Amino acid sequence: MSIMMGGTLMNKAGTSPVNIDLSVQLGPVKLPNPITVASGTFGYGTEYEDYLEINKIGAVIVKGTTLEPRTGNPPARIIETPAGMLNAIGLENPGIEVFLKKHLPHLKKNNINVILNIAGNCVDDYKKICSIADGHKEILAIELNISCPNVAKGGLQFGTDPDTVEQVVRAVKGETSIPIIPKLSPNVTDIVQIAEAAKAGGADAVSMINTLMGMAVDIKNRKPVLGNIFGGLSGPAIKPVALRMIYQVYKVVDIPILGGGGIMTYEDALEFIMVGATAISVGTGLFVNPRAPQDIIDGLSGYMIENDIVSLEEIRGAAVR
Amino acid sequence: MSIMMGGTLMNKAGTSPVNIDLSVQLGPVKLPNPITVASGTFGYGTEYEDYLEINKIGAVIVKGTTLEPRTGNPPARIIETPAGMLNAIGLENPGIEVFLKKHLPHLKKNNINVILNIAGNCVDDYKKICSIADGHKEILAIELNISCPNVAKGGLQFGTDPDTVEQVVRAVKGETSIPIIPKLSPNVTDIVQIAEAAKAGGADAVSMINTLMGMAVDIKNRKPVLGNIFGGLSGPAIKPVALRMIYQVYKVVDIPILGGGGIMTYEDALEFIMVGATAISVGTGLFVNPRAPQDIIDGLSGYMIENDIVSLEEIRGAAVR
Amino acid sequence: MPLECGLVIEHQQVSRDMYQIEFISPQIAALCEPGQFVHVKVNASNSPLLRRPLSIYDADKRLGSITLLYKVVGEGTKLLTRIRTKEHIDVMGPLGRGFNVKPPGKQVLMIGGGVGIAPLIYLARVLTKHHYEVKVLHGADSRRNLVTLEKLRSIGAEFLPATDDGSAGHKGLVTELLAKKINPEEIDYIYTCGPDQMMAAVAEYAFNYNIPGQVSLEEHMACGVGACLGCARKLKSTDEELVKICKDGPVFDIGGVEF
Amino acid sequence: MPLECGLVIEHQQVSRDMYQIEFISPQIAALCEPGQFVHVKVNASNSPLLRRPLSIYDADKRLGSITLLYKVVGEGTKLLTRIRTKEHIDVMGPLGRGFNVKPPGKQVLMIGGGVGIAPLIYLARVLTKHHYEVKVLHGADSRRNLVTLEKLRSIGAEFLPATDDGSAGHKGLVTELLAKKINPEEIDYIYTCGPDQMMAAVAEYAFNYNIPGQVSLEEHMACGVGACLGCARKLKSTDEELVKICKDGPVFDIGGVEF
Ligand SMILES: Cc1cc2nc3c(=O)[nH]c(=O)nc-3n(C[C@H](O)[C@H](O)[C@H](O)COP(=O)(O)OP(=O)(O)OC[C@H]3O[C@@H](n4cnc5c(N)ncnc54)[C@H](O)[C@@H]3O)c2cc1C
Ligand SMILES: Cc1cc2nc3c(=O)[nH]c(=O)nc-3n(C[C@H](O)[C@H](O)[C@H](O)COP(=O)(O)OP(=O)(O)OC[C@H]3O[C@@H](n4cnc5c(N)ncnc54)[C@H](O)[C@@H]3O)c2cc1C
Ligand SMILES: Cc1cc2nc3c(=O)[nH]c(=O)nc-3n(C[C@H](O)[C@H](O)[C@H](O)COP(=O)(O)O)c2cc1C
Ligand SMILES: Cc1cc2nc3c(=O)[nH]c(=O)nc-3n(C[C@H](O)[C@H](O)[C@H](O)COP(=O)(O)O)c2cc1C
Ligand code: FES
Ligand code: FES
Repeated sequence: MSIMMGGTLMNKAGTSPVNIDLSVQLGPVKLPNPITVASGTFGYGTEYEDYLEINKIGAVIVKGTTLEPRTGNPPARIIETPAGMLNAIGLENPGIEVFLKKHLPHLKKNNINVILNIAGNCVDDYKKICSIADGHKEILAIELNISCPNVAKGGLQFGTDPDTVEQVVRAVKGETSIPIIPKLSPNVTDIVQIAEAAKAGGADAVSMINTLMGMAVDIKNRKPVLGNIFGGLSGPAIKPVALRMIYQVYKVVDIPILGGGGIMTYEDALEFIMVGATAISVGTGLFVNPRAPQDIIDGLSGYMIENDIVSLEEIRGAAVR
Repeated sequence: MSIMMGGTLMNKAGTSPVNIDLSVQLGPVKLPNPITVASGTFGYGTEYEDYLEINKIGAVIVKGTTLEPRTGNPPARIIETPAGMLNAIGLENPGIEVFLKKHLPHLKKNNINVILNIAGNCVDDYKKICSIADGHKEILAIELNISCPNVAKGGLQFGTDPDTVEQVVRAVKGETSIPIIPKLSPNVTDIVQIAEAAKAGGADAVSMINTLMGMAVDIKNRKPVLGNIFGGLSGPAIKPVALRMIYQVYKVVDIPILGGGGIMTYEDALEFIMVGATAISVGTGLFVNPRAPQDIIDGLSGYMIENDIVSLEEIRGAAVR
Repeated sequence: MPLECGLVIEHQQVSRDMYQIEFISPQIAALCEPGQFVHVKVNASNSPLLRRPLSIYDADKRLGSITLLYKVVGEGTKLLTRIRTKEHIDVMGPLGRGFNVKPPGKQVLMIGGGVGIAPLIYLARVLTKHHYEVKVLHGADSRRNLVTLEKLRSIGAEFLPATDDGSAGHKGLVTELLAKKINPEEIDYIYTCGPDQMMAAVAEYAFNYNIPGQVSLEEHMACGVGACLGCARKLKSTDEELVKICKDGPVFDIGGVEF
Repeated sequence: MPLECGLVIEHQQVSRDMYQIEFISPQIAALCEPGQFVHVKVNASNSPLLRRPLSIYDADKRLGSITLLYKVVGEGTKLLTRIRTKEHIDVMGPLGRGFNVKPPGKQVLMIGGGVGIAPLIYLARVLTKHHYEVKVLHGADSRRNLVTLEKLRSIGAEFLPATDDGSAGHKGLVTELLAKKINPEEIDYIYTCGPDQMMAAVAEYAFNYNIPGQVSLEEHMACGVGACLGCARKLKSTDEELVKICKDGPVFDIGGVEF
């Protein structure tokens, strides 16, 4: 780590520190730092107010929002697994109108960078939500959840077929000038093909990865633990898969990547940046350490100072060959 | 757990215990108990002789064997990950001829149930190995590794495309009367489709899951940790994914399943049986507890006695609805 | 709510599988109310990953300390036993909505099942201080697990145990004890925490005798702060939307819960 | 090789980040030889998952005990520090092929870098017992980490330290000490264990003066018994096939290793 000397951080050589710049450019979206909080793990930003200065986070990706309100799946909705957890929340949310009227103004009042995450049952849903959201320039970008494994209709279908991915991205691009970031499902044979389709459809960046589809069995009752049977696996357990997929996409597809999956520490964040992520997201990690986003920002800053790195551009994709 | 009373295990009610039968019928293959050790984690059976009575294990699935000897991938070949590990051994093995001449006789002398695991670069390789192995009636079954993610040629291609899966299975069925168990890759969009293809090709059972493809980054050196860049993720981390895929296949495809992925304890084994596995395999679990196969056999026996279960048939698939 | 590294000043085994841990956590102690819980990281590793919710068993606002009473049931609680005095424990809290500490009337009844007794102890302390008459019924498997006796005595609450094996108090269910020993006329308010089955019986009792009260519920949790929507449960009152135990509870009106 | 639950009889911090742990493990102690290692499960949870290889630092065959000397470098070794005396430690071993305990000649030199000194101590004990004259050079960052001094004294080996900060012995690299203080004519056999760079220098020295010897190598391990083929490394001798450190080593001929 970097050394504190008379109040200033010093680099390894002990010479005067560089002026680090944590800001990143995720396609058309400029973020003050690369740390975002993942959709569905941070509510609408108020729940963690006691633990974080939320406007210091690169961006808050709000929970998955649909056209109409949804009540979500029956319990049990979560279960811990080795170094991870399964969730089957089922997109419980108040709908896009309530979000825009109630939550967005609160977020903006507090100077929070907002990325809206949306989900739908069909292309038309996505289009409608985007056209409703359009004009709200306070929304930095729209993350398109085409990969939620929990909803019977929509969900997996969109994220696993390249043609549909291209089609839905193109459709929403026609509805709004807000940058579009499709969130890719890892439950596919060829992630590169999907990323290429997203790009072809006009995506401004891609977000990856969403959860791996999994399940757990309650051996006492001899039935699935989750009310929904299947759930999404997140947390450190999936980090190796996330890194691999980002590596594959970064190597071949020329599109900025918002990377995540199991990030807990700044060292994890560095792994993601070195395989090509421009920004990163913390999800499950928040449940363990609600201060993780700030800790990661601080850790990255220290790392950059210590290693004389001015901009993360210098190490982005460094491990990809 | 069951209670010991005067030397006999008792069931919950304290009445006299049932006569449990651990044997299972994996398609045409009868095993004395459902516990196997996974390919590549148990060598050719000699390495664990100090820890286990190896002929008590349902079957030993020997390490991946190819037509010609292979030296495998450059180091580093393994790295620990949260609740799992990545391996990129690259199928180091002495080739089928040496296996048949040197290892098989030793295994049979010790009354060990042997399942041969094979891998190839092309359909022809698989055919040749099978025709060489044919006639060796000591081989209970051949597990067809069509899912190894570590070898540039062969590997992923076979396991991810349904047509190729069907073709390779049909091809090897023509070469040998030894039962064929294709080992499915989890790195696919639709595992059910692959299992159906395997069945259509004439598979006697399917083995699932092989490792998830993943990677890790050495942030000090800014490069991938593994010499092969990508490796296979195994261990408890992947258990939720394995259970989900087995559930999906069991529900739809009428074929016996040899299940595995992250099994460490008999409780884990029960989860796999309850989503439909006929037999199960322990791989990475061995590295943590070399006595795991015996511990699982004992645990299952105790569970059956305690719950008045005569045959595992009674709970197989119990959680699938 | 604070996230604190509490200095452990006492950690002892109080019965075969129950432990009591006290740590200095001035911010949490200053804010906490009976019925609230803390969210505890039991170890520094990735497995088990999630925090564990544990009720505030007692709090000393002067000293700035929190005490928890927990039962070892799985890997997480087992690992928790390994934290030693003078080490630190990573806790978030106080979380959730606690009990009504200004119940109507004067005479309150608390019914705890197993380790469900935990949140009732701090509640009993606060209510006796506010001059309520507190009766506590506690159901346990055996006398060894009636670990709160001393505390309740010092608090000045009346204590009536029931044990499965009859080693202390009534032999049998605590709800039988309730039916046998308690005059519903003399009870103004009921609090209960324990297994769902027991709470269901208590809720029925409260309904039959028209006594108001509260229950404390449990559900698996991830965030503990209402962000993940994981700890959902259906109440009678809510039409569709599920309540979140961590944020809307864990304490709910006794009449509103579906068991 | 046995899998034992060893009773820990001593576990102490011997410097800022070095610990020494002794446990009763009669089966392993009965079989072990210098240079072999044990494979240790540092915790009961799934993370960290794999065992950790640690050299046998000392063994008392009469008492049936094994002693390890380890440096805290990551999560696993950190968790290991939490095992207390009277608790048990889950170990497999002894594993691997140890040092040649019948080297030619009479005068042997051991060169350890950092915690690489560990396997050399038990070796020194055995060789002095067999009447070899043993000289041990140890390179450490500072005097605090020269933790084997007492043991070597009691064993009767000559000890020459080098420290980065000059707080004891030669200030600088242990390989400088080697060049300065050792007369190669007087050395019949060399053993070395430590960072690759150091061992590479020692191997060059051995080559230049034509002294036979052995090195102990490290590689990440999963099984520890030769089953997973994970701990592979290329030697000069092997054309194509890679050796497995856990089974073919960890000790190899000093001339055969590619650094
Ligand atoms: C608001 C609240 C207050 C609680 N107060 C106490 C208390 O004061 N004393 C006490 O002993 N126990 C209390 N519990 C229960 C306690 O949280 C569980 O016993 C504990 O989480 C079990 O963890 P484990 O790792 O030992 O068990 P495991 O079964 O291995 O845990 C696996 C997962 O299930 C969750 N889990 C298991 N049982 C429960 C449960 N009953 N409730 C919620 N999550 C569970 C764990 O948190 C973990 O995520 C409380 C639960 C809640 C929700
Ligand atoms: C044969 C052999 C003997 C050893 N003897 C000793 C000894 O006596 N004393 C001692 O302090 N250390 C010894 N080591 C090194 C020791 O195994 C590692 O320091 C330890 O595994 C680190 O674990 P960790 O969880 O603290 O570190 P982490 O870096 O968190 O471990 C992550 C993973 O990398 C592996 N790993 C990390 N460093 C090494 C390493 N140097 N060698 C092998 N695997 C590593 C771990 O086992 C684990 O799988 C020996 C290694 C080998 C191969
Ligand atoms: C409780 C929970 C709820 C989630 N809800 C959503 C959601 O509504 N929309 C979405 O796109 N992703 C959702 N996710 C996925 C996360 O945003 C993230 O992509 C995933 O958890 C992997 O990152 P992590 O390992 O850091 O959590 C959810 C994840 C969790 C754990
Ligand atoms: C070190 C190692 C080597 C492996 N080699 C092979 C192999 O040669 N052929 C094969 O089909 N699977 C191989 N596998 C995959 C395992 O057989 C098993 O399918 C996988 O590890 C998942 O199970 P587990 O979590 O119990 O280990 C290997 C796994 C490991 C960890
Ligand atoms: S635990 Fe996350 S909402 Fe309750
Ligand atoms: S660690 Fe498995 S072969 Fe060496």
